[in-house]
Amino acid sequence: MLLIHCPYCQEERPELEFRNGGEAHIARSRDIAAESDEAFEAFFFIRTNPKGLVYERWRHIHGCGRFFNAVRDSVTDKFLRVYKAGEPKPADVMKNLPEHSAWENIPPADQNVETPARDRVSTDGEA
Amino acid sequence: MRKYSVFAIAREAMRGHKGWDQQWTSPEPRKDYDVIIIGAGGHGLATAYYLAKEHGITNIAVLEKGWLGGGNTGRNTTIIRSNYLYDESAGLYNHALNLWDGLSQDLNYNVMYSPRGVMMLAHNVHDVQVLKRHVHANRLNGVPNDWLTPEEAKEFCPPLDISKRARYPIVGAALQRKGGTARHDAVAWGYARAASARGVDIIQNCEVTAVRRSSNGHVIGVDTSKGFIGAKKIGVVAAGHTSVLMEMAGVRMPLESYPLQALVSEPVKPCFPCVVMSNTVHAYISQSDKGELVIGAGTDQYISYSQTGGLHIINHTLDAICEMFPMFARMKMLRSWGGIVDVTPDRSPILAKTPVPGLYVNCGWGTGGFKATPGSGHVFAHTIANDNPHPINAPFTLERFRTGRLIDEAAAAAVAH
Amino acid sequence: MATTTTKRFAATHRVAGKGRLAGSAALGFTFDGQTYAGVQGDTLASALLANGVHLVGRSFKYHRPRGFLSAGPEEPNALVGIHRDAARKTPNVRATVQELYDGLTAVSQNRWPSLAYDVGAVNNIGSPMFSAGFYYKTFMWPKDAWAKIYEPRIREAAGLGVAPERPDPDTYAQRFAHCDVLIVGAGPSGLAAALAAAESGQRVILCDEQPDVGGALRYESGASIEGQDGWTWAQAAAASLLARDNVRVLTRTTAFGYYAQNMVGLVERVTEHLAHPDLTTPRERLWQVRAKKVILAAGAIERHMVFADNDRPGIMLVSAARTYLNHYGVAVGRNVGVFTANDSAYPAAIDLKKAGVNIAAIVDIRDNPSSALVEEARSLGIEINAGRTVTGTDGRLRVSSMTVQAKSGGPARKVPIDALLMSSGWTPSVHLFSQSRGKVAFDEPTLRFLPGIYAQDCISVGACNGADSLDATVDEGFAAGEKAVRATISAKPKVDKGETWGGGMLGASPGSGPEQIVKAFVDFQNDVTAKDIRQAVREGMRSIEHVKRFTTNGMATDQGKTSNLHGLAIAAEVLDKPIPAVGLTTFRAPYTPVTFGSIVNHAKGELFDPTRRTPMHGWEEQQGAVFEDVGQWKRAWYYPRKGEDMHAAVNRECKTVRTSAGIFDASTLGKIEIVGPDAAKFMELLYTNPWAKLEAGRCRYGIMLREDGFIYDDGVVGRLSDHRFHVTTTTGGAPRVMHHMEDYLQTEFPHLDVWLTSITEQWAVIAVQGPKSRDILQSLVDNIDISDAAMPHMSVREGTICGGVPTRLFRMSFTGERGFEVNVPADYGRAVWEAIWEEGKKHDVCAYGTEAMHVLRAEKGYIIVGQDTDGTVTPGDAGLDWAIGKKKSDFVGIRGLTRPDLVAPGRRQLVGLRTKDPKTVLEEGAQIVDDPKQPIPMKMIGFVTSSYWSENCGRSIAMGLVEGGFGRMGETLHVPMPDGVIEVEVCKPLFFDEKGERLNG
Amino acid sequence: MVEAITVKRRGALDHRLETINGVSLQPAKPARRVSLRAEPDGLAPLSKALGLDLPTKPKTSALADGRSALWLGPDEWLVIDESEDAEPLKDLAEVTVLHSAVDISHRNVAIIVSGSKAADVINAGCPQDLGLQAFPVGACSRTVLGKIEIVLLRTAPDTFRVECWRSFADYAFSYLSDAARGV
Repeated sequence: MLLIHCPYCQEERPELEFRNGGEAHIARSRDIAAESDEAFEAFFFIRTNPKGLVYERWRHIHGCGRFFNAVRDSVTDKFLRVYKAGEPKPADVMKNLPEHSAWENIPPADQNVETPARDRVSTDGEA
Repeated sequence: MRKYSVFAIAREAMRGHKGWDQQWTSPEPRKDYDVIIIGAGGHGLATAYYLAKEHGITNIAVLEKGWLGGGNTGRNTTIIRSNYLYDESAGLYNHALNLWDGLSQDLNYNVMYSPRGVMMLAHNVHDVQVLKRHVHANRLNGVPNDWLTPEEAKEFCPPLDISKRARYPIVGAALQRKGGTARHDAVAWGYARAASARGVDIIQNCEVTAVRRSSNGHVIGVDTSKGFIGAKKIGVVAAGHTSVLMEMAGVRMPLESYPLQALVSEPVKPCFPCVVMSNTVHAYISQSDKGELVIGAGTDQYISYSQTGGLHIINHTLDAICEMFPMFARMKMLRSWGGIVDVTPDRSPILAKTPVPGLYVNCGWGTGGFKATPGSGHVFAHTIANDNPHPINAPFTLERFRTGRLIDEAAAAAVAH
Repeated sequence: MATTTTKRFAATHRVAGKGRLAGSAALGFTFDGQTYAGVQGDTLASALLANGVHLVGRSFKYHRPRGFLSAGPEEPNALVGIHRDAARKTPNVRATVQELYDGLTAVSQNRWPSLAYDVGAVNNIGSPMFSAGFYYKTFMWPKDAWAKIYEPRIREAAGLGVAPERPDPDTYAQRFAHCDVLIVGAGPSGLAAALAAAESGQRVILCDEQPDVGGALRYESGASIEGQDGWTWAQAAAASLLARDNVRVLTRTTAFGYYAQNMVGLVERVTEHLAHPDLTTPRERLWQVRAKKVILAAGAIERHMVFADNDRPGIMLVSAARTYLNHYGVAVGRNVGVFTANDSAYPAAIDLKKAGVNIAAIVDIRDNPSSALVEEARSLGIEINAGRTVTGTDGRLRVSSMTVQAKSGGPARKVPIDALLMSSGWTPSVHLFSQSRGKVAFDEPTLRFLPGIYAQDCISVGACNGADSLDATVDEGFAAGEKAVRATISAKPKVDKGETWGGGMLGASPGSGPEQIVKAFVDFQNDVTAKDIRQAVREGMRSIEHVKRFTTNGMATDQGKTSNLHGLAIAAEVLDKPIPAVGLTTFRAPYTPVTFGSIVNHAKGELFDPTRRTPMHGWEEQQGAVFEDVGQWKRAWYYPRKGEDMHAAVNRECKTVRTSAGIFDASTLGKIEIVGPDAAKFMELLYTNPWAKLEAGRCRYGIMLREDGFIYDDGVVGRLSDHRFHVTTTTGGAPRVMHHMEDYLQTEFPHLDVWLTSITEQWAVIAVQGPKSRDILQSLVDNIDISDAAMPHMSVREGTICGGVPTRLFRMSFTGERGFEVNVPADYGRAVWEAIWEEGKKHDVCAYGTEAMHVLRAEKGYIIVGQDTDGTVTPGDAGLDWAIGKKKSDFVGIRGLTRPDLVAPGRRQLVGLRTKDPKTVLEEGAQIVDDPKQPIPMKMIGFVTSSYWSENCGRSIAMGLVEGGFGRMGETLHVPMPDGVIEVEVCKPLFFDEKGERLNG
Repeated sequence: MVEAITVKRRGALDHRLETINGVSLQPAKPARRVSLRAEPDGLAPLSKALGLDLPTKPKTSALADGRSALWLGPDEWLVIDESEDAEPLKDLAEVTVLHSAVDISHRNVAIIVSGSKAADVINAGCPQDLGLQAFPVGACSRTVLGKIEIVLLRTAPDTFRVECWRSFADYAFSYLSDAARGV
């Protein structure tokens, strides 16, 4: 269960209170009736579905009820940024990340525990 | 290919099983191929096999970024059925079902196809309307699917609780007797062995990093972790990773990839004779040959490639299982895992040519791809070989999302795939 | 199964003065019907061993006799069934973990007729045939034989215990918990971490799967901390932690899963160790702990040696024998052999020797082992065979000898023994670390995988992080605890004396190499041998995942805790690749198996899913209503009177409504109050209909589409004032419609000044329908003029009823009759309903249920979204084009409606269907064809969406979606059923009061 | 006027009351409730009309002689008043500033959970951190309990008010009693 920072409640809340709203920043045309079939297909069906940074909508449906946007890494599921609905797509999400969250990778050294001196051949646990 | 048989085993037993050949070779890639299949899961390997067997194309490479059969093929709950509502779906899945029957002999590999019956439960008036609509449509499509009373259902599956105690009592069921299960690894390995024997190169640990196209737009090959590999035609059969690969060819897809979890219990003596699915209480369950209860959970609500999911999803699924089968509450979850399923807007697959000449795509199976493996590979091979779809997969185009000609089993039937 | 006897065996193998259970209460228990004695504090395993019992199970495939390998959760062999009563039977319980209680009843598994004489053991003789993956290569002829003959037999032979057959009567609980520091494992490092973290006053949770804290100190006789022996220190440390209110110490609690963002799943076994648990106390409790920081102090697990016939009862891990001796006071044998590749076997031999057990010999594959421990062993006169190996064992149901040989081969010597201890080294428990998505790294010199790159805010300390000595373990733990709370604490526990070990070997030991055809077990439970793994590689399995799946190595209930690394090493050897290049199989939750019930916890019985009842539910029950499930709601389906079946009741209800009146509970319909100056603008965008001109006090039937143009929901909407609408939705649609509206309001039309509030449950809704409806309400409304002139069809008024009860009174009809819907605040629903009922009785009204409601609306051709539409139907298809505002330039769905396929000819359209034989009632869902004689597969052109017997029409009526249906009026179509074809005529979906006069009749 | 009404009022939890493991569960009195929606900038007149300061800080509430206002969202408050003659809706009727006030007195039902283990009982189904630091007295939030939505208000260190929709009250009460048995 993810922990999601709600920009309106200004704290992290359990995923059970939220509903995902799919890809963000897909604007509905002001004159939708005039859209071409291709444009409508792109608007309603085509999705980026990236392996990496996902710009997505969430609604704090069992909390404040607000929709907001988040930037999440779809490989690690780490949230990099949340922002209110209507705010522009953040330019460089890798800059000034949210301050230390439970997802943060803290190198053992910073936790004042030495990694055993021997050099280790890194192996992916998910072989 | 050395034939498998009980006699072969006996012969090998004499010498400590040291004489078996490799089931498939692990060659280095050649410079170029007639066809490259991206993704060595069941669908991709089956495609290669039928290209070689039925279309005489053997200069094929199947590229796999991990190990063959390591994606959804090796992570699903192995349910096989074809009782779909629409003619298009029934045609596709029933084509597969007919191939399952006899696949072990065709591949000379025991895929353990076990037609133990797939039962879908109705818990209310709406379920009855929906399932009966299926039963009648299936009958006229030549897909036997019987309607059972609760008593008949319990007779077929004794663990069922048909009392009124249940929160959502069982009021009836649809049973496809030819539905059942198969051994997922054996399907991947059997196709790999048979394809390899026909000259197909299966290249594992070979990740595709780019799709190359000529000035006229036609595909010419792929860049991989093992270098450039040329190809006249490319078939993308990469399930959850389809969007990523198609993006490399400049094609944006109507797909979203979600984590899907499943779990097994500790092995117990035979206690569950068939496959049971309930859409209303959100659960499906069967028992494996090994004795484990195999239970499919739901998808998480967000896009993810992490192959992991939340505990609350498992939680929700086991609520349903123990509600339907309260005697299983003392059983233990032995192992849970996640896969990445690619879902289309109408929950039906895409098996088609693409706007890019020489590029073909087989994706969008959502949570239900395993059952289609032989049929999917068979018609996709036809599509690649002839640069034209087989009549069976002709409706499963990319264009349907523009025209609105969807094949929306979910909307029409609200039955879990 | 052996017959029960009452004879009590003496605890022949308890060693006086050893262990910590001296003076504990005596307990009786049975195993396979045989009665035994144990003591409080025993596990089932230690108690059986105290009675000299080693044979406890049979293996999965070959049904080989098996004993205890371990003294902990890694146990692959000693799985038993625990039977508390007929309903409380638990299969596959590890005897090494199950605490003993008085009267415990255990049975062995996977054997017939008995443990000692198991017919299944023929598999052992035939074992050369049953090589890895043999079943993929045979059982294929004839075609149907697999499912009919072979599979059932394989299934019978497979499986371990027997699944319970009765519903589980036990209860389970759950707790969401939050803490600053979660520490997994209460061994020395975990305790040290907890002591440090606790000082800060922050919230600390410390959990351990054992009944007591202490971890390896359970058997480490050499440890001394703060001047006390290790175990005593650990208990004191736990006591000091328990005394703090910022610390929670959970024993008998396994951390089984590490999920996203430091969510760790724990399962606490609350009553499994009790003889007579209080039935209201939960059996187990699931903890979902969200921790700011996690400290993993999970320890390490000892590996066995892989050699020929290393699986006989009596052959076990060194740490197990030592635990049984030093903690439980049980000697696992009287003449014990030892086979090791590292130092940790020596203290065990020394402890046993000092306890009076004869050590037949230590076989050490190292050429010149040298350490203080080795010397001490020598000085005690223990024979040490360095540079030698064990090439085999004898003994059918218990090991009787080991065969010792030089690694290079040569003369072999049989050494008689009654137990054999083995150790090939220690495997750090990186399971949870790996589950946290951390990347493990292979440490070449010590041949082990250790935590490498961290993915979450956690840290591994102690043995699971590769610390080999007790002081290193305590140091790491304490330091991590300090850092976790960002504080420096002075009182670090001082380690006076501790044991140190490392090293060892991976893979098959000398004498069980590729050249020998022997059964050297890697995975005991699944009967996977070294040669199975070599065969898998020879057959082309390159990835460790392939090897694992092909041989089933590591896939048993112990999930490879002792076997994974051996298997990996053997595969790597054959592949001639370094171990990390072959990879490590994925660690997945759960760490040890978790009871379904504890994951379900409270969500059973009435708490499986909420049951929603309307305010009038009680009255309906008293009237004998039969209810149907509609979503989570219970709705009155029909009200049978004495002697009536459903058919008769529904006929009567339908008739009554059209002759006098009926009252119907419509409370479950969704209701949304839309308030604000832009309310009408918002309605224009969310519904196809025009709303701007709808006057206050009037109602309109509205249709809502999804953006793709298909019908999403419908309902009657009343305009209470310029700025206030009362919207109704379908019962099932209420939540999603609300979400859908909020979505558009917040993200697409945020400029609109309007708010949405769900009022579904604020108002109880009583529909009064029929010619007498007005007469009935006339005398009840306080201050509303309900005459046709003042309140025409499709209008709404606010006022009071029944002497002051506020009401929103709708004049509307879902029956085609004159009708009203009385909305009153929910708590008054029942009283007002009863008042209407009393008044209605004067007019012979009836209460009618959802079935009659369905029939009545079908007689009028009113659709039910979700029954006559299915998510692929447009308003046009449903004959509702009139409800689309033609002048509107925008509403949700306006563009989807014009897509090529939605305007193409031949779409399925909703029509009426009259069976040629008026008595025949079609089946809902039945398919419609043009030509019934065509061969299968037939071309289906539509299906029946609604079908009923209509008493009012005196015939059956039906609606269906039919290709080009509007153009087929009068055509005869066919419905092929299993027992014959039914002829139907296509007609308008309107079967009663075609002119619609009765709305005001 | 409440007094004027002659017909019997029936609550969803009439006659349910339990004390288990020192935790008491009891239905709250009938109350007047208003779902109030407004733009944060127009709060002054609304606060004045209600006789309390509408809170603007997330997860907080305001209390003034028997009437409380719970912050549920940036533009949403739940006003609860248990006093007999209170008419919060009427109090708001004259306010002209842009807002929406909807009567939900009967939509919600409240259960008072009190006792030293009250937080543990609620945490059996509610995933929020109910430690006194994270969720102090006066804190309130819409959240979940098992499979339903609730509004939670901490009225004292050992006392919570659990609000849910009427038809979910049975479930909520049963869930809390089952949880109380399990702590």
